[in-house]
Amino acid sequence: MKLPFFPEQASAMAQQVDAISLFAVSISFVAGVGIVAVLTWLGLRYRRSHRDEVGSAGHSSNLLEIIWSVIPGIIFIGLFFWGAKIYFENYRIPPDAVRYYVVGKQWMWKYQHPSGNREINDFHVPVDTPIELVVTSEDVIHSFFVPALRVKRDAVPGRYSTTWFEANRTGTFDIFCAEYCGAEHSLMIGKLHVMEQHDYEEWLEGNEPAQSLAMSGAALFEQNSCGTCHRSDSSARAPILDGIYGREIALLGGGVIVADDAYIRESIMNPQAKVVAGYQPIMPTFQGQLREEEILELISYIQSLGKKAESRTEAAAAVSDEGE
Amino acid sequence: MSDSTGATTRLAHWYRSYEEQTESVTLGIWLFLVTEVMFFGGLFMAYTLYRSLNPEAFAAASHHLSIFLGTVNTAVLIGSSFTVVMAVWSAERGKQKSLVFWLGATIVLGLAFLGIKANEYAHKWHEGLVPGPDFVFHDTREGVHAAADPNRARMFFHLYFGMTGLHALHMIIGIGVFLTLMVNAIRGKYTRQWHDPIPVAGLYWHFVDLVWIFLFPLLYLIGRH
Amino acid sequence: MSSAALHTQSDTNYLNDGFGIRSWLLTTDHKRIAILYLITNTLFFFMGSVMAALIRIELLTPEGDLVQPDMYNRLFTMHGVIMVFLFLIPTIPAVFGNFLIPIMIGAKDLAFPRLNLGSWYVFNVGAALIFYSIFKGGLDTGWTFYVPFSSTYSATNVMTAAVGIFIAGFASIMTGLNFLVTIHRMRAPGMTWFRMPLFVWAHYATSIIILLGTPVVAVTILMVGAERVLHLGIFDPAYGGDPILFQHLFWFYSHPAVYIMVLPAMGIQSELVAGMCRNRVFGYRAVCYASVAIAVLGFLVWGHHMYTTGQSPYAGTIFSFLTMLVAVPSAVKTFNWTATLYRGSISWETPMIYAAAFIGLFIIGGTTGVMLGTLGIDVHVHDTYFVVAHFHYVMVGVTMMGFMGGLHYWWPKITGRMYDAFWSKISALLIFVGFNLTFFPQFLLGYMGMPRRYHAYPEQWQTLNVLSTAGASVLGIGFVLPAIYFLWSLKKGKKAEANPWGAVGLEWEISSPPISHNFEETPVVINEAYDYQAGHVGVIPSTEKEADLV
Amino acid sequence: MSTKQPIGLPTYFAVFAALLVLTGLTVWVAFQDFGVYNNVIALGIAVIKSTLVVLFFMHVIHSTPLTKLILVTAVFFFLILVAFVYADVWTRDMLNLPGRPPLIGG
Repeated sequence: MKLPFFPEQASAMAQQVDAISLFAVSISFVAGVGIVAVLTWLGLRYRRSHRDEVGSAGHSSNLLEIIWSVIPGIIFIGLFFWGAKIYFENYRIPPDAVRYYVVGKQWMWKYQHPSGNREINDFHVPVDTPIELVVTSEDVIHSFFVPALRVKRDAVPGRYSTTWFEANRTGTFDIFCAEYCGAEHSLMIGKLHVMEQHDYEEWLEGNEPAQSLAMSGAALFEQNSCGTCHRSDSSARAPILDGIYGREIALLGGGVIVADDAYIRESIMNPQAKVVAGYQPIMPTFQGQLREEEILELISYIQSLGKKAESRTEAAAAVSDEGE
Repeated sequence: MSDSTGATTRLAHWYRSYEEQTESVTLGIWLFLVTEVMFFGGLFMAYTLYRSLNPEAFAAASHHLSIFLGTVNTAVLIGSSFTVVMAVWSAERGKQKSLVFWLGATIVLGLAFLGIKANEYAHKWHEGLVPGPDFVFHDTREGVHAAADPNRARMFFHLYFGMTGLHALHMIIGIGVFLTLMVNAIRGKYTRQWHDPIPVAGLYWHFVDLVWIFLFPLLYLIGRH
Repeated sequence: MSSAALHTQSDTNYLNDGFGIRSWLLTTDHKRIAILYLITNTLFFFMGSVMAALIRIELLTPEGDLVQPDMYNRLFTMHGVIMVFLFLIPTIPAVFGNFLIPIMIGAKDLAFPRLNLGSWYVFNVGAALIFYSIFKGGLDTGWTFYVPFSSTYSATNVMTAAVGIFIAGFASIMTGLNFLVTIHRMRAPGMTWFRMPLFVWAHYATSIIILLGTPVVAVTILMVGAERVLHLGIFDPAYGGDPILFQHLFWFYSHPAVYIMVLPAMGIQSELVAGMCRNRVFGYRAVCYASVAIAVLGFLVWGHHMYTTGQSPYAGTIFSFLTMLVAVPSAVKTFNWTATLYRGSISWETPMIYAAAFIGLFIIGGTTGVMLGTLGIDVHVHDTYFVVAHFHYVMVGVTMMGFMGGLHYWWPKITGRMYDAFWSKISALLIFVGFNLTFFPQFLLGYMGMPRRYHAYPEQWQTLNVLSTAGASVLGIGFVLPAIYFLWSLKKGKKAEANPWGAVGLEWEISSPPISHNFEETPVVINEAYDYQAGHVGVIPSTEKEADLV
Repeated sequence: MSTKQPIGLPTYFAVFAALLVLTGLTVWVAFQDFGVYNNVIALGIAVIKSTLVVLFFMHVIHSTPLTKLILVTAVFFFLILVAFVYADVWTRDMLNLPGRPPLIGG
């Protein structure tokens, strides 16, 4: 349904945002027309009749002051709660969401599909599936913005920001960069192609990537000889990575942390920050040697290790106990 | 304008009395100190946030600071606060000679502080700890499991030089002000009835001392055990 | 309106009390310094407007074909920097505050006159640096200077402009400090806190914000400057920094700064409504408390600029809730101004047209501000033309209307000349129509998703942009007219009497233009503010019997 | 500024001595290991020292209520800045970071 002067509503969330916006606009319109009407009526009713006419004695009534403080206050607080509800729904990712990576780089958007496909500016996604976007930037702050889905998340360098959407209509929608990022800020745009599931799969095959994210992650893992320490059979020199993803790990010097994307990225870029208990800080930093997409590929690879190693977790746990 | 005693009165024509002028001037300096609190506040905010984001690196970096020199500096600055208080005390009683003495003492202690600070800076320069292309850092803490990341330790030194540098700049301005006050005091410009600049400069100096009172533990002491 | 005049009509006044460059450039008379500020700031406003015109012409066509993208970025950046730091923040306090606060509280001058002149020179040094950076090729970081673009990736002369803004900030601090000390210490006998005009209350609240906020942006700009010169990586995550810390420190000042821009205009609005309706402002104390409440609450809400930038959702919720609270005092003021018209004697002269326009546009500006403060809506409209429309409705619709209203209300008092009533009404209507035609379409563009600071945009939005540019040209004409008839009135305008509007206030009880030290003898205030029954506020002590003095 | 009951010399000497002692104390405490309390004590002593300087050396103890209000306002707004920035930074990673099991239901 397309309201005049409203962008297309391509997701359930879009309808909610439009609902609260319409509510706010109508309340403001009613209040505005009311005040302007009173202003015009008073303005005409009490026009100055003769040169030296003076207004009657000043008035003030505390009751009126309270009334027109409390009533706007209540309306605004109501608006606040409704808005907060929508905001948190948009912030909390449903567990079954499919994760895609979005990397902003000066004046282009780079997307990585879980299947390994890579795209620049144009983004193909399946309809009616919750899609989690992990957004980051390689240089300045960008902002991934799809007006039709009412979704916007800033790509801040050095941080993974997440948002999600579930398109309920197929079609092509605009993608913009909303945070000013330099000369071609206005050319950093693209098209979001929401397709039926089978069309999406056809598209995936049509643009068969050399290898999936996890596979290119594995290639990088070999290339940078991470395997020499992170071996799958012995955890003498470094923790075993199978099944480590999403698990809580004890840190050297106390404290526990969940091995999530941010921790893995930090351990690659600044290994000495949070060393796993029972190990020496011997890992060199890869700061400046790996691009953002390569780190994301390594993370996908480590995440895939977690799934493969489901059956062997006991063995791995046993091995890592000896290591301590 | 000269009043009955021949000494030029310093009452600006738009004030109704000395009392009103002193109150205005004092209110003015206090409001200026509010801006200074917020000015240093921004830097303290950045420092505390970055300390909690990089605790290890900042602890490692602050080990390179000499606690001895920091403590001596704190004592020197508290001393100079004391001498300023004595200067204000003498000005209120019109004791010109003691006013000149205490102002001189404040200047000497101020210069002593800057001297020690310059020594510390030179020491850092030789150790290669001044952030810049040839910044070199190695973690000298013993019994620590992970050597701190030099990049983040460099952040400590940005803020260290930024904050102590800004503080030293305020010290230099303060010493300049006290020098002019001392010259005027020698010329007998300040009397029992009118000596506004002395307490005003005193308040400014006490503020600079307050900043150091917070800088010292934050930069030198935290994370030292 | 036989108000007991506090003056004998003398032909020497502050304007002809000394001629030549020295008497103006070295003056410590708060009224002359106000004129100096009026000249420089109006000049800056027109320079900023030229850039706005170029931006609007560029956006006539979807493809960016008037200027290169890089040039467009410099245009909107310099439009922002000049308008915010050189016109909106300083002008109303420095022009009307300087001129009127001492008179309104019955003082001969501000507490520190030399500091006042110093602030004008410091302000011009800052402005010169900003214009030097334009001369050298401008700045393309946006007036918000977001890191890491401004600190590492921008190749334009960020440093010069940053130092310029840093210095202009000091001028703002000097004026704020001067006002606070004056209002606290130099009120005439009988001028208690709740007898002060609301104009003075608004500037009191503004000065509190200036003193608490400006230093924080000063130190933030220092950090960005240090980062550019020494490449330290202060905000670079690889070195342990955090780009979002910059946004916190920047918006900690820049949100209260929008209240620095709007509160003085609200002060003028209270005077306009009271003077033109010859009625005491409804709920005088409520408006006083509202001004101070805005100043205090204004410091607690800056996070609503950062909902989508990775700020924690919990912090976003706190900021959103407090943003709703800070909107209430503004609503209270609007209701009080409207209620002041009740049983008043309203004359629809030009100042009253601006006062009515102020209320209408402030309703739109205020309510869209509440919408932007709501978490659910802001995610969609953040950094779009919806935001551009909102802050122009508040900046041009409120601050500019206040400035123009104040100019038309106090011009006779400042210059002793009346301006042409017919042409001033025409220009007021042109400004109102042109303004709405320019910025209302931008609300629609914004909600449809047109991002801010875009040099080229998809074709489907061209019609609204053309409409907006058309409105901009009408607005441009609307602003040029006053320059003509005000300058014309200096020579040809008829002599203004001491109280042309029959208003009540100390400034209306002295001659137009006032004598150099305002009052022959410090007045004693015996009546409440806007006491139209008594017809005057102050009296000369020597002409009154002691018994009358309260 | 002050309603002019001058602070006597002995008070100045006492405050001066107290400040020196407190400086010594804070340095000594820095070398002891009180765990997390080290930072709290260090800041606590700094706050005590600064209150002493403000009250006696800056004569705020018998100055007008306005001066006291100004001082409190400045400190209050600085704490607002610190409090809200920490409110953001501490809770920034509490809700779903990629790879972390969703914290709340979801």
